[in-house]
Amino acid sequence: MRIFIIKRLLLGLLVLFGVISVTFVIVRVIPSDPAAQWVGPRATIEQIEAARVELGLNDSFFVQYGNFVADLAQGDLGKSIRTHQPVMTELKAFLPATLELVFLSTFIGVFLGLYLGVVSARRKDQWVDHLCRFFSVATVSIPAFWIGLLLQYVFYGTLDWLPLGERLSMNVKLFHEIPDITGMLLFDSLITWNLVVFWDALKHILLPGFVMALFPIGLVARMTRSALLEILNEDYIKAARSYGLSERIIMWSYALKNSLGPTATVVTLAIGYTLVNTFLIESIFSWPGIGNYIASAVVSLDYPAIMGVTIFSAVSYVFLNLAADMIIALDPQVRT
Amino acid sequence: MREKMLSNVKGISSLFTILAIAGLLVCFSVAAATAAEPKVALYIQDTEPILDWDPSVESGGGMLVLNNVYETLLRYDATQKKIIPLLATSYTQSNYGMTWTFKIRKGVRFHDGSKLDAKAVKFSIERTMKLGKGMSYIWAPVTKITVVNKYTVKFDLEWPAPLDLIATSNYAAFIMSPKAVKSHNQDWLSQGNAVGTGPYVLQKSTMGEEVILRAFDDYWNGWGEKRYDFAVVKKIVESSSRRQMIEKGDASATVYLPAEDLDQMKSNPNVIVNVGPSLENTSIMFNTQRAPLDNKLVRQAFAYAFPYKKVVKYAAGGYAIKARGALPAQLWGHSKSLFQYSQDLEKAKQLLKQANYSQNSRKLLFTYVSSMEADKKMAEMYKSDLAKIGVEVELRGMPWESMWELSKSRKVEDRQDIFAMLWWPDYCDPYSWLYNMFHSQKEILYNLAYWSDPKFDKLIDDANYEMMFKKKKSLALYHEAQEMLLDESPSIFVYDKKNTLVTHKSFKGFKDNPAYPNVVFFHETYPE
Amino acid sequence: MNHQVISWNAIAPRIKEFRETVYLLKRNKLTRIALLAIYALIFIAIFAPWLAPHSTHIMMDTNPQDKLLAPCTQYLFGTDELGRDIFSRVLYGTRISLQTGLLAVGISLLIGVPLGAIAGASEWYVDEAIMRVTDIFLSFPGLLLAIAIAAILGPSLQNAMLAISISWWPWYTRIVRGQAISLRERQFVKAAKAIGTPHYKIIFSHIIPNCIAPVIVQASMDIGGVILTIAALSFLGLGAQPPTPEWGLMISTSRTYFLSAWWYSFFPGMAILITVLVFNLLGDGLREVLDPKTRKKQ
Amino acid sequence: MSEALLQVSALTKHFPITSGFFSRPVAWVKAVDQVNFKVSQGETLGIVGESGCGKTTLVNVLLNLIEPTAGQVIFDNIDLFSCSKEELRTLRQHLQIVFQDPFWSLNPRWLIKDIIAEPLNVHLKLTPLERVKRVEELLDMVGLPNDAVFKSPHEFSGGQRQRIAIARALALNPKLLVLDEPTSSIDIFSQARILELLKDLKKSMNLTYILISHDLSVVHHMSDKIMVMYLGEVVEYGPANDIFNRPTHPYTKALLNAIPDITTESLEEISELKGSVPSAVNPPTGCRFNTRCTKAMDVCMEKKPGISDIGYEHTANCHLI
Repeated sequence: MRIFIIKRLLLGLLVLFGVISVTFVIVRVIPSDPAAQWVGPRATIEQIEAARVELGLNDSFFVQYGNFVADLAQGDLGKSIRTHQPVMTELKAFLPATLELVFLSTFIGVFLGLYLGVVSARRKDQWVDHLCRFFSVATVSIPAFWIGLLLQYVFYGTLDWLPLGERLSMNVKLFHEIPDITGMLLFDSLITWNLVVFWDALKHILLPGFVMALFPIGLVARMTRSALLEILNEDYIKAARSYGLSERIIMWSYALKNSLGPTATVVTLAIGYTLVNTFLIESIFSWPGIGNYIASAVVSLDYPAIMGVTIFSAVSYVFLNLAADMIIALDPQVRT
Repeated sequence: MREKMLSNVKGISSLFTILAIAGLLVCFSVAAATAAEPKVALYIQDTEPILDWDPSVESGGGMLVLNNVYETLLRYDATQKKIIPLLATSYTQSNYGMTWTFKIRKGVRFHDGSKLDAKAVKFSIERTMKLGKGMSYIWAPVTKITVVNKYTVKFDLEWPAPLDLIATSNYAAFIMSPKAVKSHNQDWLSQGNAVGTGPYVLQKSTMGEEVILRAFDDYWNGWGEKRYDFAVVKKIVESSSRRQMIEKGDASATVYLPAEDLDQMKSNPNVIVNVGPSLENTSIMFNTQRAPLDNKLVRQAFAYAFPYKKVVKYAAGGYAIKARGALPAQLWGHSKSLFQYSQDLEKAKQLLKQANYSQNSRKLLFTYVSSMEADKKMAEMYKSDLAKIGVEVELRGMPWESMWELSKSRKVEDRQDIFAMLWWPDYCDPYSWLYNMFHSQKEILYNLAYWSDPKFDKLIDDANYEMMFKKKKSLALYHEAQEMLLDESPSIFVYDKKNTLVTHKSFKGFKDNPAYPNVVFFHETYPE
Repeated sequence: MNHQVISWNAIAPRIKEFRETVYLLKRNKLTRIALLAIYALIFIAIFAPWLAPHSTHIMMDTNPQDKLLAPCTQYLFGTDELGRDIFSRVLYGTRISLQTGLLAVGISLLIGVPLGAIAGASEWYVDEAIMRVTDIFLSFPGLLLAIAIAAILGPSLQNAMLAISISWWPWYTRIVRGQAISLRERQFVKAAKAIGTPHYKIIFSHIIPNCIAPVIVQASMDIGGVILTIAALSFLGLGAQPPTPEWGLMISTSRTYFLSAWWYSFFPGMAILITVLVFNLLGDGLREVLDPKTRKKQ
Repeated sequence: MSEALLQVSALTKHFPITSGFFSRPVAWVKAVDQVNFKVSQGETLGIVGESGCGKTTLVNVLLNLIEPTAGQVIFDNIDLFSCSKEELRTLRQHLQIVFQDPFWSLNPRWLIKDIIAEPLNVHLKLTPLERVKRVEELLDMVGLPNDAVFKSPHEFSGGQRQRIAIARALALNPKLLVLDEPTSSIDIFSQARILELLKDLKKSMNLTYILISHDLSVVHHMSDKIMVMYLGEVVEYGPANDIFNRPTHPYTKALLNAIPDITTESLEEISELKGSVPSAVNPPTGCRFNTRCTKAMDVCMEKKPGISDIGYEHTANCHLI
């Protein structure tokens, strides 16, 4: 098992190295002048030339690549062309907000999805099943950015129940002490028992969290349903039925447990998707996370920032894959 | 098994009870907090509040924030067209505009407690010049800065330049505390620190997201009875979000709302739509180096094909005035008697025929900044009108950076044919405007019509020289230069934008100053 | 036996199989509705120019004095910011979305399926090489690719499609490889090898046709996914360029007018939702029908 | 009958069991170990053994579907493992196989005409008409109607499919046909008919067969020679009738005992085979059969038995002899 993990890790590293190299090449191929961007609008030719030297853009391709990889090995992703701040520092600052959102939406997605899937499977081919299936397919078909705008209009503009965006309201941000342990506000405020902050943060995360949860809900529900239907045909379930166990117990404790393997794989897939979805959703909800960061970076072609986020998401993807592999490997049904 | 599930249900319901109680507690505590709450002004805009906190470097979107934290020697009131004293109480020029002497205001303190004096001014300007970043080039004429006495500073210039205007620049002219800057490393300011003399102190800055400013109690100009204790500047990308927030009173001021929203908001008693002139104008640059637009007749035809009225009315939503010449109406050098094109498709067709323009030549590439809705609409309208005279155009919305990069491609064939350009002044001076856009350049920077005409160059060079001495002659020369541009038509001058800043009714005291576009001087404002 | 008879007889069982599949698909109510909807979409896509009530000014004729009119009898879905009929544009958008969706999935299939089959049916080192490249492309956010392509070639619908295809094929490679590995051990593959059938022929005539069922299921769902992604790219300004009536671009533009003209974003949004939905439902139905475990014998 | 069409010498196939990071082999599955035999033109060699005894691996190696660890296979005077790819391809025309499972040995997505024509397409350049003719001819040979050509495999029963598989194998007039358990997964009624068909075909086409089966009665019925395999090794080899009437190795005896309706006096003392074939990963030392042999002696645990000739080309590997 350990060897399996090490092997997968090394393969992951290989893939990462590939991603890094490809990213680097792409960025160099793209016609753009980082130096001109570095000095900002209205710069003079002399200023651009000076920046070119400062950024090492006059070095040969391979020297630049070498420097890039060497810096990367030390955790240095270079400086953002827009803000002139180290990309690493900025990523660190924006990461917790994104993680909080991703975790919450995955959490919502898995629970609602499992529930829907189970209900569907129990009432296969009844109208409840049709409804659940329709709903779960609909959730993966909705353009998230569109539903985000609509929900904002309904819940903020019309009903005024929930805030429009951001993580905290201005008053709370200015006049309350904000706990900062992990950077994930819900978690931090809960363990420091700071209910004002917790409540405020919860209200703010509900809308974006729900919008991002839509996709995982549908994905998990569909997966759970089909996995359950397969399992419910197995002999041991039939045996359990013949013992007179109630349908509910059979479903929740026998069948569901055994469908968790495929579901876990889907969940890791969903997390990956959600992570990419933040690129669209965060800017709509003014959520100060990675997605918002890259959205601005894209608009201004801030390549170090784009590369930083790319490498970050590649790392996450590799780890998610590793996790999925390990879950599958740990699943006694799969391991033979 | 069933028991276990029941206990789960119990657990869930008790969790709900706890949550409900917690919610109540929160409501109480929030209610208690609102009683003695300090006042907060929230300004929301569509881009980052600031990119680089170093006032010598920043030239992006940080004008608003920096002007509240730092101050310049002088400020330009573009509506009155006059210079008002700020950190300098008075100034004199001599030696044909080659020597400038500023009297520095006494009793001004920086945020770190140190006092403003002539040395601080010398230090700040020299630092900006030495770093050579951002808009530091505005100081290019300055050869020497001398501290005459504690509150007098003298600038020696290499060539005559309007140093008073330069000192009002919205970037690169800020005065900072030498004590604070010297006691830290060079990156300290960039990392999000600020020590100026302005009415607000930097409290917290989240890069790219928001800036929180706190009122500076020791501000030299004092405070009125009512004031904003905090000023927050935030990025909210979606215009619909910004509108909803301002209409609900969750925000105090915002900018760049679409014209349709502005029209609707005018009838909303809770918000005030402040419409004022600006120094920004929109123009369209033709690729004069490449067929078919290397032909003056074709360019003129294109200028006649442009739907000026429709663009002003629908693309800019009426929040603009049709341009007359290259310079906006608010800028010195503008002339009311210049020729003005208007749409005439018949004439355009005739000119094309005269130029032997072949109907089925290649599609022309029209680039515009993708985030600018007005430019997009303008492009679509122009495309549909050009189609009427038999010209096919391909539109391409791009980020400014890529669009600019494309326009600077080595090969002329790779460049765009038509380029939508928004321009605003470094400081309120016609020369830098015309120089940047139309003066011959060895390397392309902003002359994106690739226009090069020694006669034109000489005209504006002379006009600039005469400006310090014979303003009338200078004005005439600028007029002539612009007439020349209109005739040659390397570019279409479309409209002067109007500034539209929307404020909530509780946000009082805002005065628009086009020299500092979309800047709110929070010191002037107060809550009601 | 004349030639015509031969070819007809050869096709007949395929048609029979297809009919059977369609019959099984139609037995499920949801899938039947989805199928009907897809027929309708295809019909709209083909006949958009005849169906659109204002075909002259859907693409580029601007008519700004009629801007942002609410839905009425003349403009069923209202008008956009330049006075163009949104109904006509949505109809034309069907054509664009279906075309790009099918093409992008098609290109991905063309790259992904053979690679997967080759990886699954070849020696371990070929397999490893292909799969590592696949992994690299999989862990690469498609967005960056789109940005890069947009930056190099200029943003356009075609380039967005290209970017999506480039980031999409690895999924098919994975699916097909898994299938191919199990097929490799099948006796008919061994038989073909024993006969002396060349390796490439085995891959293309034995392995690929037999792992196509899960690929079809995936592809039918991916058409929806691709349409959604193209819309997202257009939303970010990396896809279709104005005045193309592409749904994502329409939604993106409509953001600005969201509060003054709800219909502008509503109808293109619904169009995307419905299109993606029916392709997903079709995929779901196909999965049940094509899965040998659940395929019911007549 | 003296010229050897197929000569197999010291054929060995070991599969590695890997472990650890660098995939070091920690053990070997000795699927085929030092197997020697030869098949003459026109002869039928039956190979018998329980499942897991290495028959399938042997077939795979014989047809060069996998490479052997050691040893030599000479077919028609050409070494199968050192010849060029081109030679191998032409060789394959003469060396065909019929697989055990007729459900998976035919590509389910192909029509019968394409399945049968596949070898023709690979090796011969025929006009479409010639091809159709040949396919019909072959169908006729295996007793299937002409209209089968445009059907899919799933429209046929197991026995019919096996006929199709045979027709495909015969398409190129092979010299040697390997029959890998041709009847084990079809119904009993069809089994007999298939075997009859195979017998007839052999006669009419002068074929050479290698018949592999776990069923000694099938093999006896068909073969001239029989080779009994156990755990990758040959334990007994000899003329069919001789093996059947005079089994020497306890394992052969046990296999014979498993056939109902057969009583040979020499089998009396042998009870049924108990347990299953031990793992080939670490086969028992000494005689590999010692774990299941009722007559196992001490020497069987330590020493590998050598080949003992019992006469009439009959050999056995057992310490008892």
